[in-house]
Amino acid sequence: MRENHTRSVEAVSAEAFVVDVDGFEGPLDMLLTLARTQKVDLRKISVLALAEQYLHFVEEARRLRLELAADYLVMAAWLAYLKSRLLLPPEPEDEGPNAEDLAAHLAFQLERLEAMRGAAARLMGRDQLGRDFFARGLPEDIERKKIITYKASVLDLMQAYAAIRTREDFKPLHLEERDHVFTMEQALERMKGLLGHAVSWSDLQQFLPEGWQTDARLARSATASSFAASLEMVKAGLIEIRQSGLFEPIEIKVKDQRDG
Amino acid sequence: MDETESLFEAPPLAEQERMVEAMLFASTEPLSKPQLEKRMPQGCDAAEALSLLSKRYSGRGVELRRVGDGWAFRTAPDLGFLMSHQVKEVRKLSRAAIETLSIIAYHQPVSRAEIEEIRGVSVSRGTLDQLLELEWIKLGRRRNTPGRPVTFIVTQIFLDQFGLESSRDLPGIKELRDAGLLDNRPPPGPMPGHEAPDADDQVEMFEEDLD
Amino acid sequence: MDETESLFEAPPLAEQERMVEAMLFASTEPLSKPQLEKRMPQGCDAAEALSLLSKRYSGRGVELRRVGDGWAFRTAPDLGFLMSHQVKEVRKLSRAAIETLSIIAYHQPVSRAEIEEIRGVSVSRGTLDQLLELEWIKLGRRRNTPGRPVTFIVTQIFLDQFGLESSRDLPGIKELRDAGLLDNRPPPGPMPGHEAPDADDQVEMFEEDLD
Repeated sequence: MRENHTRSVEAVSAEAFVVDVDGFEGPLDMLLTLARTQKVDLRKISVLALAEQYLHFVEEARRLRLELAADYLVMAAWLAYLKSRLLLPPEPEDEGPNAEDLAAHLAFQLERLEAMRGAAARLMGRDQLGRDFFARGLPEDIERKKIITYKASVLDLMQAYAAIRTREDFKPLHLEERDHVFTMEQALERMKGLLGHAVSWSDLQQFLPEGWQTDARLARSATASSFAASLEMVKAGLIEIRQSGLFEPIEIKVKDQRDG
Repeated sequence: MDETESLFEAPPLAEQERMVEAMLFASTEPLSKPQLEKRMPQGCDAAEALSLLSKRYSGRGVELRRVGDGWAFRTAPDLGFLMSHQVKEVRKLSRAAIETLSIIAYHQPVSRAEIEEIRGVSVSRGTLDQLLELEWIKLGRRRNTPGRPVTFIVTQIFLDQFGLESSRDLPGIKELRDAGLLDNRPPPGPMPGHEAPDADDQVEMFEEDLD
Repeated sequence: MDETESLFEAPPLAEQERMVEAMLFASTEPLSKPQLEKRMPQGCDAAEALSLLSKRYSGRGVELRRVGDGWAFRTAPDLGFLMSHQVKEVRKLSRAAIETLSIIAYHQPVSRAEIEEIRGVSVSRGTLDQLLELEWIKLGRRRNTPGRPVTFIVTQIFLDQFGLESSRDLPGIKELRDAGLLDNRPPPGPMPGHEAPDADDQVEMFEEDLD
């Protein structure tokens, strides 16, 4: 029996193991491949024979001066130890685990590794999403709608208003102020009616509407619009305008038609 | 029909319907009759399968719909609401919005230019739009001044929202002060020399303002 | 049932079935019962609707599948040939990755040291990264043993990928369990490739690149 194993290992190691050590995923994987050459149920495997197969492979590798990774050598040392323990009768003072238990665990590991390989193959052989079956190709996105409600209370309102009121130079609205502007249109209207009084040079101030000279703001507005209106009339050839110097009174007079 | 033809006999119609169902489901775009048939075994009639499928899905949560030359599954229109996830969110009005709203409430009818004059800063179109959208303000009469500016007034919805019977119910400045609102509110910007405004300062301030 | 309750009466079951149908059709990912119910009107029971729907689609071109906690419509696997043109080329997993994935699926939750003990070889960081990136595995709870190692478990995406209802449906899992091959059997003594997990190893796990 042993002779047969040794021979088969020699054949395999020469062709596969030594030449292609890179193809193995570690010593356990190599042991599993070696174990398969025993062509028995992994549960009935001879761990002793397997240890010999493995040790033979390591010797062969050494002979060919192949470098083996450290974990292969660790496994070899452990298997050599296991082999000696299995071959020699146990001594009463032996400490540590029973050799049979260690061998059984190794056999379990190999069986488990093989089982996981089988499971992996069956898993990968299943129908797969995106290859054999498919999800909806045109998913409809869920639209996220935000419903925003705004919150504000009377207190917020009052505080906001109070904040505005506390800001510098707040003035309550005086909408009526706008009625106290003397527009150019108004000035033009007024002055056209009064032109008869300006046959000689007359101060523009005399043409301001009644009551507008008293308030400075009103006077400014009326003066500006009356001056603008008089320029309009000069342009139209109705009157003449003059000023003797800076800040001197502006005077107007109806243009003498006979002069023209 | 001879022997060779029967070798390529089309699958039963029920099978063809399953095929069309799967293809339309998995497709990223609507598929036309020729597109469907190109992928089906020889001799299939997508039109028949589509008609069966259309009946099968009629009234269901998804329907078979014609889209241009093609066909596609689409959510039944009445279930569109399931495709949107509503998230409710309560937000506080921005300071610009609440200020603008308060000015409209206190001064209505008031034009945009007037609001700006009171706030001292311009009022963005967005702020007014937001208040209009909330239906808290609406357009009032145009003012009879040059340019005939539109004015804004508050709405009944606003009054309901704020629990007011009318905008005249809004507390006046004196009441605001009496309520301590004007005292407690920190000034909007740094006010030199007014680190701790006391009641007297505040009173003076508002009496001036009210002139 | 009193007046107020009837106000919130759930829609008829047939209507609920349509709703679930529409939501699952619209989604590429499985939706759980709570996810469905969150979008349905108050008082709906997605479980009943799902059961009706499952019957309705049984044997159709599109089937209702249970995927972990969720439900999804998927085309029937026998019709995959019709969609062959839309198969995307995926990166082939290495043997190490496939084995690691299987070990995680069958032994979950499982620590890295346990994976290494089963394979008899160290697991490279790249292998786990690839599986994590695919979202086929994720971190489970830390084990309550010295060093508190992290564990790995498979995800719903994994179940969906392989058409599994749950990890209990993994092929041959019962036989493997009955044979004791999924037992966590510690070695009787020191053995190569199995180091007692110590705290340092575990901490370094994600810091050290083992490639």
